[in-house]
Parts: sequence; C-alpha cells; structure tokens
Amino acid sequence: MADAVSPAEPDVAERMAAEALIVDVDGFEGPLDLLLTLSRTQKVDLRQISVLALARQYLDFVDRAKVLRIELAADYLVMAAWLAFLKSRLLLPPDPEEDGPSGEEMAAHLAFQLERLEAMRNAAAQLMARDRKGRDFFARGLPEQVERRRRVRHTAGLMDLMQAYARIRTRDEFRPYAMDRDRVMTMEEALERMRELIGYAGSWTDLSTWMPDGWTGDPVLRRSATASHFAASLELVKAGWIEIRQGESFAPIEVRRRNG
Amino acid sequence: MADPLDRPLFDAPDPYQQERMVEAILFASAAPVTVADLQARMPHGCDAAEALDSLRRRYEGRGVRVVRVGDAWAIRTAADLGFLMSRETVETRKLSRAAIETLAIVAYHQPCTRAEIEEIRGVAVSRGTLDQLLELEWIRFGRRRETPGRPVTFVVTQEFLDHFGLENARDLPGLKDLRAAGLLENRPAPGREPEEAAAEDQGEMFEDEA
Amino acid sequence: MADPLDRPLFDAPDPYQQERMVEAILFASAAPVTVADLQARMPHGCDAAEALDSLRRRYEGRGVRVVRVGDAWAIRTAADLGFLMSRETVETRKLSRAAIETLAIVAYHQPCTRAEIEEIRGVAVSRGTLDQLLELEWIRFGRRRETPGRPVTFVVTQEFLDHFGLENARDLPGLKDLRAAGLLENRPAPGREPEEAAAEDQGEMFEDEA
Repeated sequence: MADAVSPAEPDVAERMAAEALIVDVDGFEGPLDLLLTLSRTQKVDLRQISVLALARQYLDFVDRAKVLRIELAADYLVMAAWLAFLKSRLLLPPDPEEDGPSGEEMAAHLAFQLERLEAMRNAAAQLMARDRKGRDFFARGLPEQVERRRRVRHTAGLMDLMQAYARIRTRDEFRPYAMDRDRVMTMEEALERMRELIGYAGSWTDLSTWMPDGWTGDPVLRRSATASHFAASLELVKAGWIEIRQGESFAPIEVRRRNG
Repeated sequence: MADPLDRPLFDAPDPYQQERMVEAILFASAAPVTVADLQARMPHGCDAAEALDSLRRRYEGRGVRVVRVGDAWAIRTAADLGFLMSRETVETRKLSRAAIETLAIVAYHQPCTRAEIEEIRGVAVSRGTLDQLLELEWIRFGRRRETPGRPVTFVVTQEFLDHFGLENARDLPGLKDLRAAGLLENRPAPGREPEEAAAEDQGEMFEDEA
Repeated sequence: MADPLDRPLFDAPDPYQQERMVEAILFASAAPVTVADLQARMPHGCDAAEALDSLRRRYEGRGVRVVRVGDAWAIRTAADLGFLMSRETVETRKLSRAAIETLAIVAYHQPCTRAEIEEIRGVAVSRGTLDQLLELEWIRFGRRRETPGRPVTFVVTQEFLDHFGLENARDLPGLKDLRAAGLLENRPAPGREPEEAAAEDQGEMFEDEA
C-alpha cells in the first residue's frame, strides 16, 4: 500500500508547494526566506546548490506573481533585480574592464547566507525542543524570602570629636571669608538705577549726586555705592547711552545722556 | 505469591520512583499539597502516603525537611538553618556634624543640659540627635541639675570612652593642646582666652563626676 | 599534625553541616545562587564549592537535581517528571517564528547587533520581537560595539540558560559544528567593506565563560 502511494507523493507535494508560493507571498519573511524555500526544491545539500538555477526559480516566481497581479513588496523586486544581475554575471564571460566582485563570489555569498539562515533555523528548533523550565522541569514553587537586614554603624574618631569641639569653641575666629552683602551695593543694582535716571541727565551732572538716599552718610556704604555707580557709568558709556568726563585728577566725575 | 489476577494491567512505578515523584511535586508546588492531591497527580497504582512517608524519613536531619502544614505537606528549610535566610549588611556611616558637635560638648562640659548644649552650639539641638547618641550608648542621662526646672543632664558613657580610646573624659585635650597639635590655626579672638575659659569650665564640671 | 596556631579561633562547621546549609539555601531560592553568594551567607571557614559538589552528587537520580546555570547553581525538578507538574505550568505566550529565530541568532552570535540579526534573517527585526525577548529576560543589552555609531549589542542571560537547561552558552546544541562550518562568521558581502569584527568579539564572549 505504501508502495502504491509513494511515487505520487512528491508530485503532489511539489505542486502544492508551488501553489503555496504563489498564493502565500505574505507567509514568507522576505526574499531570503523565499529563496531558502525555493532552494529546498532542488533537493540537494545547500552547499551544492545551483545559485544560477535558484536565480532562475526566483525570477520565474516574480514573473508568475506579476501575471497573477500579486503585489510584491519592494524588497522582493530589489532581490529580483540583483539576481538578474547575478545571473548575467554568471552567464557572461568576465569583463576585464569591470572591477567589483565576480559572479562566483556573489553566488558564493548568497549560498553562504542561505546556509547560515538554515543553520540558525535548525538551531532555533533544537533550542525550543530542549527540556524547558516551566514545562519539563521546574523551579522552587514556594521560595523562601531572604530577609535583608541593614544595620548602620556610626563611627567617629577622636580627631572628629576634637575638631568638632574646636570648631564650636572658636567659631567666631574660624569664620570663613564672606562678603557682608547687606552693606554692599552691587554694580547690577547701580546699573538698574542709572538706566532709569539717565533720561533726566540732559546736561553734565556730578556722579556723586546720583547716590541713593541712605548710602551717603556711612563711609562704608558711600564707598560701595560710589564704586558701583562709577562701574555702572562705564558700562553705560560702553553701551553708548551716556558720556562721561573728569576735568582733572580728583575732580568730580560728570555724566550726561548721549543724544542721538 | 500474589494471585496473578490481582495484578493491575500496568505495574505501578517502584517505591523509589514514587518517592521521586512526591519530591518533585512538593518542591515545585506553590502551596502545600495534600496526600489526596499527590495521589491524584501520581500514576495509577501509586501509594502517595507511603512515598511521602519514606521521603519524609529521607530528609530527616538534612538542610530541608518535609513538614506538615494543616492537612497538607511542604518542603521547608530546617529550623536551625533559619539564620542563613537573612543577610545582614553592615553599613558604616560617619556621624552627622550636629551629632559629633553635641557629643563633643557633652564630653568637654559634662554633666551638661540640653540648654547648655544649645547655647554653646548656637542652634537648637534636635531630639533625634540626642536620641541617636543615647542609642549608640555614647551618652546617658546624668543627675538632674538642682536649678529651677531641674533639667536633666547628659554625661558620656564608658562605651564612649572605649570607642574613643580614652581612659577618662578628663584625658580629652584642651584647646591649648589642640592648638599645639595644629588643630586650631587661628589666633584667639581679641580680649578672650578661650582655652583658659574652657579649661576652667571643664575642671569645674568634671568635679561632679569625680 | 597541623600547627595548632594555624587553627582558626572557631572551627568551621563539619562537611555534613556545610552540605545542609547549601541544601537549605538552594532549596529556598527560585533563582540560581552563585558560589560566591553561598560562601558569603555561610559561616566563616566554610567551603561552599566543596559542599555544593557533595550535595550535587547526593541528588543524582532523585526527583530534584542540583544544576549549574552559568556561574550559579539551582535546584530543579528532574526533567523526566515534567508530566506530573502540568498543573503548575503557566502557559507562556507563544513565541513567533521571528522571535525564536532572533533568540537563536543572539545566542549563537552573541554579542550581536540588531543589524547583524537583520543581515542573517534577511528582514528587518520588529521592535516588538526584541521587546518580547527582553521582557522574558532571555536577552539583555551587552556592551556597545566599538564601531562607527557604537551600536548596542544583545547577549543571552542567565535566565535564558536556566530556562533551556544550559550550563553555559558554550553548551548550545551544535555550537561547535556551526563554528567549524564557518556559519557563525560575520562574512561581509563581496565588494562591501567588512563592517565589524564580530567574530573576534564573540570568541572573547564565549571564552569568558570558561
């Protein structure tokens, strides 16, 4: 009975495969997958595959798809063009003028790619067929928690202690250098003031009369305010807003709005 | 010499295989398993109760045991090895600045009230800082001060002395020594002799303890 | 006769006790435990590797086994008893063919870039495929390749080894034959610049395991 059926089988399988190829383009994962499937119909070891025959098979497939008005994705068409090129390289005698890889090199690489893809498919199948955790063997169903306790140990040395004490007892002397901000007028503050006031300075005005109220009595405050206003004036001169002059050394410094 | 007609169609697995089955089921189950459940899961002809019993005996004295949980069974770590199930990590941390300063003040000025610590540090002492030092057993409560409100005082402990390698709190170097050792590089504030004042304070306070 | 001064202050637990400890720790954990971790959890003076070795031999042929997973060890039920455990099985989401092939490519070619996976499969790798494998914790990101663009690489994880019952990545079925056949090389297409020295990296990766 087996004898009776077997001769017919390959034909049927082949025809079904050929039909499947046409109908089920979407079933292939790209041109390389399709090429691998086509190459199996050659029924030889992938190492002995005829790339030329394979190229023909692929191009036939693409032609049939066109006849059947099956939309082929762009990468299938790119592969078809490349295989057509490969076919011509394999069939024509090598052109000494042309450089680049020979047809044989290109064919060998395609064969390598197909063999490698096939090898990975087999490896994947073998991997999935292994005894697997959760299916064939099992991990502990009732794991016990490992309790993590964190203990913090505080340390301090005698030096830390002594330095801390010294720091407290001599705090006033230890005072790090710092500007006393409340007794200083910054240039930014002066600049802001002057920008507002400059409109009124149509004629030469002594800069010392520009000092704000409350900054003229105390010498420390006056010094700071004078310095910042002078610096701010120079900035405004640079920006072209005002003019500045001084008659002689230590004479009053005068400013006025620049016209135009 | 059993009657051949009594024999089941398929032999039950041998006792060792049955024990293996119980072992695997108990190990992998997410909850304790009853004997009835074992029986239901094992092949026909097995005796779950007997297999369980021999498994239980096999694990006697080992790192894990077969224990009864209600009317079910489970594999559990032996009670004497529970210590392996916790991992302690010790983390060493520097004492905070507030804590070390407070500790220093107590050490140099003991017995010392909270108000005094605050006056010397110039900021309020948080409850947590004192708690931490008490917990470390570096300070303890001393006698109450016989002043209005009878405030509690703090003194340093033997544990403190051990930790800092001191025989006695009076061994703590004074400010003069600190300066000599280069720990204080600044000059004294004009019109004040801090080291003397401190030495005085210190002597006075330690008298109580003596 | 050992020099009495060489003896530690406290004797290490005897070998049987050490074996019990390893047994308890491995039983308690669902995830593999490294020898270093065992050693850290056992009392001072223990030899975790030796205790582990005798425990492993003791469980040979039993319902559960001591198995190696990368540089760690775990207890797993014997594979021949899987049929008893069907109730515990949580059916994992069916993996697509793309996912299975991608997994195999990462396993055999690791460390492996996305471009290499695409080169081998001849199609783009969809984001979801890698996501699924990452989510299963079967692959993870490896070091970046020191080539233009510094592409990320993928490698398989300990969970992968555990899931497929592999002691290490060198035990992948057929690995040796595939390498001998040159099928794990990253051969550039003729006329194209060799992109990167993937084969070199890989040698290094698998050697690491030794």
